Amino acid sequence: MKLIIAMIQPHKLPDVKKALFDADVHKMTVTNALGCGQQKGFMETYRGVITEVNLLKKTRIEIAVNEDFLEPTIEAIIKGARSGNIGDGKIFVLDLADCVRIRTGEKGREAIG
Amino acid sequence: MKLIIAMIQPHKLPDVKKALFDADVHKMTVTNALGCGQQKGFMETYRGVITEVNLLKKTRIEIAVNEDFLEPTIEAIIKGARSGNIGDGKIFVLDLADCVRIRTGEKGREAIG
Amino acid sequence: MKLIIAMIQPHKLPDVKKALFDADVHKMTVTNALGCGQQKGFMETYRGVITEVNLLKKTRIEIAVNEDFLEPTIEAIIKGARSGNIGDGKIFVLDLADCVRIRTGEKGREAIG
Amino acid sequence: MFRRIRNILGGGVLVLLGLAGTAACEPQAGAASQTGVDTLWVLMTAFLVFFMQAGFGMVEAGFIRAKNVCNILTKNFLDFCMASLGFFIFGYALMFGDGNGFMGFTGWFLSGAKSGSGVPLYAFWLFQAAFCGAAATIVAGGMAERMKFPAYLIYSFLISAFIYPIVGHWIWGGGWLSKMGFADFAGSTVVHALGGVAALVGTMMLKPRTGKYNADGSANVIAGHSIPLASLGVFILWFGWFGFNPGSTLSVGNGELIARVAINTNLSAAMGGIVAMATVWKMFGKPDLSMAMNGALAGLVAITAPCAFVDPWASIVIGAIAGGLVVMGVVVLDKLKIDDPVGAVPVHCLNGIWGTLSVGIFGKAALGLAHDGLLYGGGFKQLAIQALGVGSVLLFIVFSMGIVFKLIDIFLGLRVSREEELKGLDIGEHGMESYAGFQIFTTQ
Amino acid sequence: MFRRIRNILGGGVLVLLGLAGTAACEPQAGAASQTGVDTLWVLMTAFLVFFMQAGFGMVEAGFIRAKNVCNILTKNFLDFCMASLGFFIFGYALMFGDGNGFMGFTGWFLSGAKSGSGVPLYAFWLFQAAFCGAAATIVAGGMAERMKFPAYLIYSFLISAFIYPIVGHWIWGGGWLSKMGFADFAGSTVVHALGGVAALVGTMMLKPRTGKYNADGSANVIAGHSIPLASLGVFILWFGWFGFNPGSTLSVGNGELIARVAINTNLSAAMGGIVAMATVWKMFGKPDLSMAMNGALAGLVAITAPCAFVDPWASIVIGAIAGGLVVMGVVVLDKLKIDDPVGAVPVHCLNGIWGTLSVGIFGKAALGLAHDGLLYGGGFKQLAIQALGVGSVLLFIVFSMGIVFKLIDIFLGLRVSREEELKGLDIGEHGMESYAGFQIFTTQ
Amino acid sequence: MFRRIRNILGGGVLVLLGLAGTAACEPQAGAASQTGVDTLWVLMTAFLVFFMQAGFGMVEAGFIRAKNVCNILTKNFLDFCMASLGFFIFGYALMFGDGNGFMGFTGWFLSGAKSGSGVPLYAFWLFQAAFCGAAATIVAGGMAERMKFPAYLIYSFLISAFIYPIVGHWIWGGGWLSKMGFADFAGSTVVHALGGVAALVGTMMLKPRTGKYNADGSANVIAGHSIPLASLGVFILWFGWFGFNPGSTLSVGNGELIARVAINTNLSAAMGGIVAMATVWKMFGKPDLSMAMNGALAGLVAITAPCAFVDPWASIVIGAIAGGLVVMGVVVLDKLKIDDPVGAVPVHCLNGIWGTLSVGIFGKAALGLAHDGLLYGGGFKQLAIQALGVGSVLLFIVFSMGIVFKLIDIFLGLRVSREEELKGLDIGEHGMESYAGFQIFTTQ
Ligand SMILES: Nc1ncnc2c1ncn2[C@@H]1O[C@H](COP(=O)(O)OP(=O)(O)O)[C@@H](O)[C@H]1O
Ligand SMILES: Nc1ncnc2c1ncn2[C@@H]1O[C@H](COP(=O)(O)OP(=O)(O)O)[C@@H](O)[C@H]1O
Ligand SMILES: Nc1ncnc2c1ncn2[C@@H]1O[C@H](COP(=O)(O)OP(=O)(O)O)[C@@H](O)[C@H]1O
Repeated sequence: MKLIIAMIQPHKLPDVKKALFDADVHKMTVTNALGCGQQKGFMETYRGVITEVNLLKKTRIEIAVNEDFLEPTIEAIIKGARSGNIGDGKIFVLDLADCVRIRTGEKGREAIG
Repeated sequence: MKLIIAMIQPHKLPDVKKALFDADVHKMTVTNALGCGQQKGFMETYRGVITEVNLLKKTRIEIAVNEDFLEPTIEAIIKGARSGNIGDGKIFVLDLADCVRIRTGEKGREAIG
Repeated sequence: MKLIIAMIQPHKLPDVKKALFDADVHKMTVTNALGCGQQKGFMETYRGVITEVNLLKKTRIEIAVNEDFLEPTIEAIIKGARSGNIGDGKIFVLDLADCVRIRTGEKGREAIG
Repeated sequence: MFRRIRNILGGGVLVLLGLAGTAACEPQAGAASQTGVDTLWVLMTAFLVFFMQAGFGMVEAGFIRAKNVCNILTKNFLDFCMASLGFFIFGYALMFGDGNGFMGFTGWFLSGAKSGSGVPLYAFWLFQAAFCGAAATIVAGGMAERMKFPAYLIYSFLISAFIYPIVGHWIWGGGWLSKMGFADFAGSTVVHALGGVAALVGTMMLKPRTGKYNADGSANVIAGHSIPLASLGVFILWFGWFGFNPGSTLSVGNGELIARVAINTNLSAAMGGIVAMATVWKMFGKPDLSMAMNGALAGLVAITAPCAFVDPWASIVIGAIAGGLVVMGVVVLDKLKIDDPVGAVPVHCLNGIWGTLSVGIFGKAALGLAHDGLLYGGGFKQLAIQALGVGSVLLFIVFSMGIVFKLIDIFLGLRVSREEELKGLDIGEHGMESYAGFQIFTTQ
Repeated sequence: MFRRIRNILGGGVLVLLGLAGTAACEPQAGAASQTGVDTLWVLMTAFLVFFMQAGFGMVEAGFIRAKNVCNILTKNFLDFCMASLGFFIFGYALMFGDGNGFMGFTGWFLSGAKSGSGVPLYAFWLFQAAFCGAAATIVAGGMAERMKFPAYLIYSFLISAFIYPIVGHWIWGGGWLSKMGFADFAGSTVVHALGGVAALVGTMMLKPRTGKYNADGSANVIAGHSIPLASLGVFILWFGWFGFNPGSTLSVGNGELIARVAINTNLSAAMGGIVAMATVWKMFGKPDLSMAMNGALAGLVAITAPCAFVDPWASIVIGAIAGGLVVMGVVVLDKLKIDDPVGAVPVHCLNGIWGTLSVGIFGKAALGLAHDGLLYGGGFKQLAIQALGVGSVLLFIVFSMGIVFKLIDIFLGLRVSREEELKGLDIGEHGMESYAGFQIFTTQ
Repeated sequence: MFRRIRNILGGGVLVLLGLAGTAACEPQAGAASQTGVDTLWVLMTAFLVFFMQAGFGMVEAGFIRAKNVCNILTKNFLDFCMASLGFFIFGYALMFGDGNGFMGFTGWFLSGAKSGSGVPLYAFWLFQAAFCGAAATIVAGGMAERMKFPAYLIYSFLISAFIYPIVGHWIWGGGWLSKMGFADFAGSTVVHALGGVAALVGTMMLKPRTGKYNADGSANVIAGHSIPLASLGVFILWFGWFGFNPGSTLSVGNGELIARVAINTNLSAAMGGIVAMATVWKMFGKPDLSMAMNGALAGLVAITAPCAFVDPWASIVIGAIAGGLVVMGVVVLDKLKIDDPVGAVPVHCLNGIWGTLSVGIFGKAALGLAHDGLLYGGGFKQLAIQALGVGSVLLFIVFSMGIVFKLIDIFLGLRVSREEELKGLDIGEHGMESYAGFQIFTTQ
């Protein structure tokens, strides 16, 4: 099992969700994040002071999947999130040692979906 | 060492915290998340438009533990978070390669607690 | 490749960012978190009721790096975040199975930076 | 516009005069009409009292959790609309119509109704209607975060169309209490004790919010979601109170009376805030703004009855006591496990009572009171009347509102389901969030 | 200060009197001057109308997404400044200067200008300027979340310096419509229909916000970011409307007229809120506060024209219809894919029209109207005039504002880039965030 | 209620008249009493000035970080309470009591105090007390985010009970400056320069907020946490200023003067906003709302002294200069590393000075000034007096407040600990959060 963590542009979330549903990945957890990367920030000007803000709003998606779903899920995220511009984001894949469904106590592969 | 990530119903956090303390797990990091899963969302109606919101408020807990604490911690989370209804959430377990306590620089097992 | 997750005191973020840039680590994702640990909380008093708040504001940093960058990055975080007081926080290191740059589709080591 | 006015002031108004037939004898050219000026005053203060509705809304919203904000604001908004309608159709007739000592019977829909003062009926009605709305909205706060919306709508119509007007008739409508010389200048009893005790009845029937009290009886903090909102609301209320009390003179006169009422109102509020802050600081170690603000409101409620009958130094004393009372009240309620999220009971009920009684202590016959107060050698005469008055109003409300809430509970249910309470009433009752996009912990 | 006053009231004012040469014959000692009282009234109500600016700002801000809040507030703030300036330099002269039936020509910079009523010029100007500002700001809401800031600045200067005053001249400045007996007491047409239709033209030119409508034509919810802000705004507007309508009498008289206007204003608003709430509840299953609030505003807009000419029961009917209209309006606009984030068109345009027409139905000659309304046997005379009046104003605005927006679009561009819209106009146009530090999802 | 009034207006008021013994000769039946109308005016405007307190609170809160909001609101709330009390006990006597040119000695607790104008004492007191509160609260903003709460309480009592009243006596209480013909109609010096320079002294003693300035001397953005709150606050202040300036006439007269003051106030504010916006846009590339709003406030502060003595065109010029000054002021302060979070110094101190001087340039003797201003051929006479007046007030305040703050610093400490500052004063001083449940980055 793998845990996929993707950092994307916030406004791409609807597209990504759609792409995932089409790839029938229906479960995910989304968090709000600030990202710093190649993408350059914006100039903030407030009361006569100007500074560059380089922590930009990003959306972070976590999806736990079984191996067979790994590729399709990554494809789907790319499909939904890619604009070709700097700042599109990253996808990180981690090995998932175990997974438990709280409601039923099921473990491992069945618990994922 | 393992890193436990649990997604639970927000209003279950107090119970989960209590259960963890009883199992004397005292350290954790909590973040605010939106989750999408089996649990069906709610109908949002605003100015004559109705849509379904399927990203629901969830709370995300991260706990790093040593192997011997893995099971008790999982038990505790289930104990606190389970209602038996869809939406109770999931627990994910990852292998933790290393852990450092910033204050002391300690590494590995001692650094966890 | 490794995924570094650090929980630090919020007001240390600027210093940590600086230290990371000096160690030329320029990419990271930051999220807002609440932490519970050795650090004792504060007493909240509201309308004649007093309770202890033990979930304290923390900042969570995620950095994916290649092995050769692991140590320098950890050093940098410690350098920036350490005050010597309880509550300084923790650094967790996970093995990163894979990494994809959404914009280009690059995978693995090149995708990280 | 002004040309319209021209021919109104030409033809129109004269006609109006004819139609309306006010007693006002026309002042000589160049001089302003007294009735006109009094109307201006009553309207301006009525507008201020109306604006208090916003104050109540912001205070109540600020002191509860984000997940229920839209719900309380909807209640607050609708109850004023309901009050306007109910007080137009039934309320005014019951309160100011001719009738017996218990209630009035004439002037439904204002048809054939007479003004209760020198100003035109419509101005007088607006001022009274705004008061009625205030009484209704007090309850929303005490029953916040768990009361069903439809139940609230029905309640708010009933109280403003029937219950408030009847009590109003007793005291301001020439009813039995006013005949006895009971003095409640601007409504410590009529508006605040009434609203406050209704809130008490309601919140006790509703039971506390889930998670407010622990098994061991200790209380938990359920922090308000926005102190700035609450603070703004308190300022708006204070501002509006300058309409509420001084406006109750219903006439400008030579300025002496309205000036006295205004200064007393301000001093009592300020003192209430200071004392409440000091008390809470002493008792719990921190200067809690939410309490200081409740203290100012307590001072305002308390001075509402005596404001015209006392001297400034007395209003300072009255306010000081109010500030202490409100803190005690909050503490005691928690001991009794009565969950009043915004402090509606300590502020309005407790201090409504205190204010009413204080008339009998600090009031001066020289200022238009039936008997001198205790401190001016009038003995207990006035005090007794005051006690009787507020006591009977409390009884009447406990009784009538008890029935109203019980019936609503039986036929509709008063309280939302536990699930809905956890999710929040905004989503449950209104299908919308108050702060779309904001990340908010709903763990409590 | 007061010593200054002393010698002003000694020397100064007499001089002033000399200078200003008002007709006011001095009342005998001790009695208040009628002109003085009327000025007090006009100023106080002007202040209330000014305060509506805050109401518009909060409503518009509350109903849009957090990422564009700073932008709309800047527009709202600046357009009042622009209006004050523009109406001082050009506007007043065009509206109230001597000229022909179409526009006035005299009194640029107020030099040599005459007051349009019994009160001093400066008071009259302030009251009128506040109205002008209101008309200008209505448009901001309809075009929110995508209109360029510089474009807005130019627009707001043009409408308040030229377009609004010209229409104002027709109706309140002695122009051709006022000569025909067209009655718009406080501006359902002059302010609201005008502002509302300008918003309609603007929002249609701008096209909908990205993501508002789906390929299949269905609409998406783009939830307002702060219901408390919006609710506060609505209360402030309602409060301000008590200046807007009653103040339009420009004189206190014996109080009859201002009292009538005030009660009608309140009843219509309350009924509008109730009916809108009921309608949306019935149609969409939930009591949507945003709609109830729009309903109250609709009631206020609708009663603005007839408030002086109708009886209270009529204002209830007018408000009820307004409340229904506004809900229908919102639904229909979405069907037509016209994206009006805050409901400026249904509230101000639709109900501005309805209110204007209602004068011809419920109005009474006895109250200063040229002809009795339909229901009072006056036949269609007044109604026809009303229809003609509002119709021609709509035409004129569609035409003139169409040109203005088109030109701005050509030379500056009306709409921000897609990237900027996604990031939010706060960062794009102003380089700052409205809620620094807050975690907000900008996924929409 | 109204029955109470009946016998008050019967017996009561006559008694009152006796007691109070106002000079007001009774007007003939039907005509309104001039004193009554003036009292109505003074009270209404006093209410507006009181409401400014809310405006100050919202502006100051909006411009600072979320973690310190509850603290500033508590300061803002309590200082008005303190001012009410302090000005009642000592302040009024020092300011308006009989005494010498430096201070008054009679009328402690208002006992035996005389009104400073034609209106009843209590009305006059309320108006003056609201001014006093405004002066006190200005300082809160400049010293925000790092000043200890108890220290602030003491400061606020001292300034409102002693320091403000003494300066007030000089200028409005018949003191030495008023004798010289120094003209400060509504308080550019008395309230704003005084409060602003006190804020300057305080903020310099406190040192900048941690993280405001870098080692290299460059400044960092510490963004305000809520632009909507700030914007609402500015509108409330502007609204309240219509009480602040026009109310300072203390009499309605024939309306000429109050109308002039009102239009000048509005024009200067609008122009200040426009110019500040333009300046900051030009200098820093973006139209910064926070500056535009500061600009409007600057315009208001500047016109406060001259509003009764100048013509509208002059108030536009005065406002324009104020708008430019405020931006420069903010920039210069940052250069000097003086950290004034909300711009209290540029707005109130700088423009209080400018406004006071402008009287000597644009003022007209015909409008009640001692000498014609520079532009009207009066030469430097008035200007010199103005400069002397504001100069000596500045000196006095720097000196007296310097001592006050120093003593507080020695005995209590002015500034919170670094830890507390980082955590936020809400948790440190009050043990509560302003936005419970909201996710807020406190990384700064
Ligand atoms: N090495 C990394 N570790 C953690 N987060 C990263 C890393 N690289 C990128 N990110 C996240 O991805 C976002 C986009 O990366 P960026 O470099 O700006 O664009 P791109 O990946 O297209 O070059 C960043 O804002 C950050 O949130
Ligand atoms: N595969 C997954 N990856 C990431 N998060 C998940 C996954 N499955 C569930 N979750 C999280 O757990 C929450 C509860 O899951 P849900 O399917 O609704 O209930 P249950 O797990 O009881 O069937 C979801 O809202 C989501 O936040
Ligand atoms: N085992 C753990 N699992 C998850 N988060 C942890 C763990 N230990 C510490 N943390 C995070 O680190 C923060 C600091 O830890 P704490 O024990 O308070 O200080 P220190 O690490 O200096 O002893 C905690 O608030 C929590 O967010």
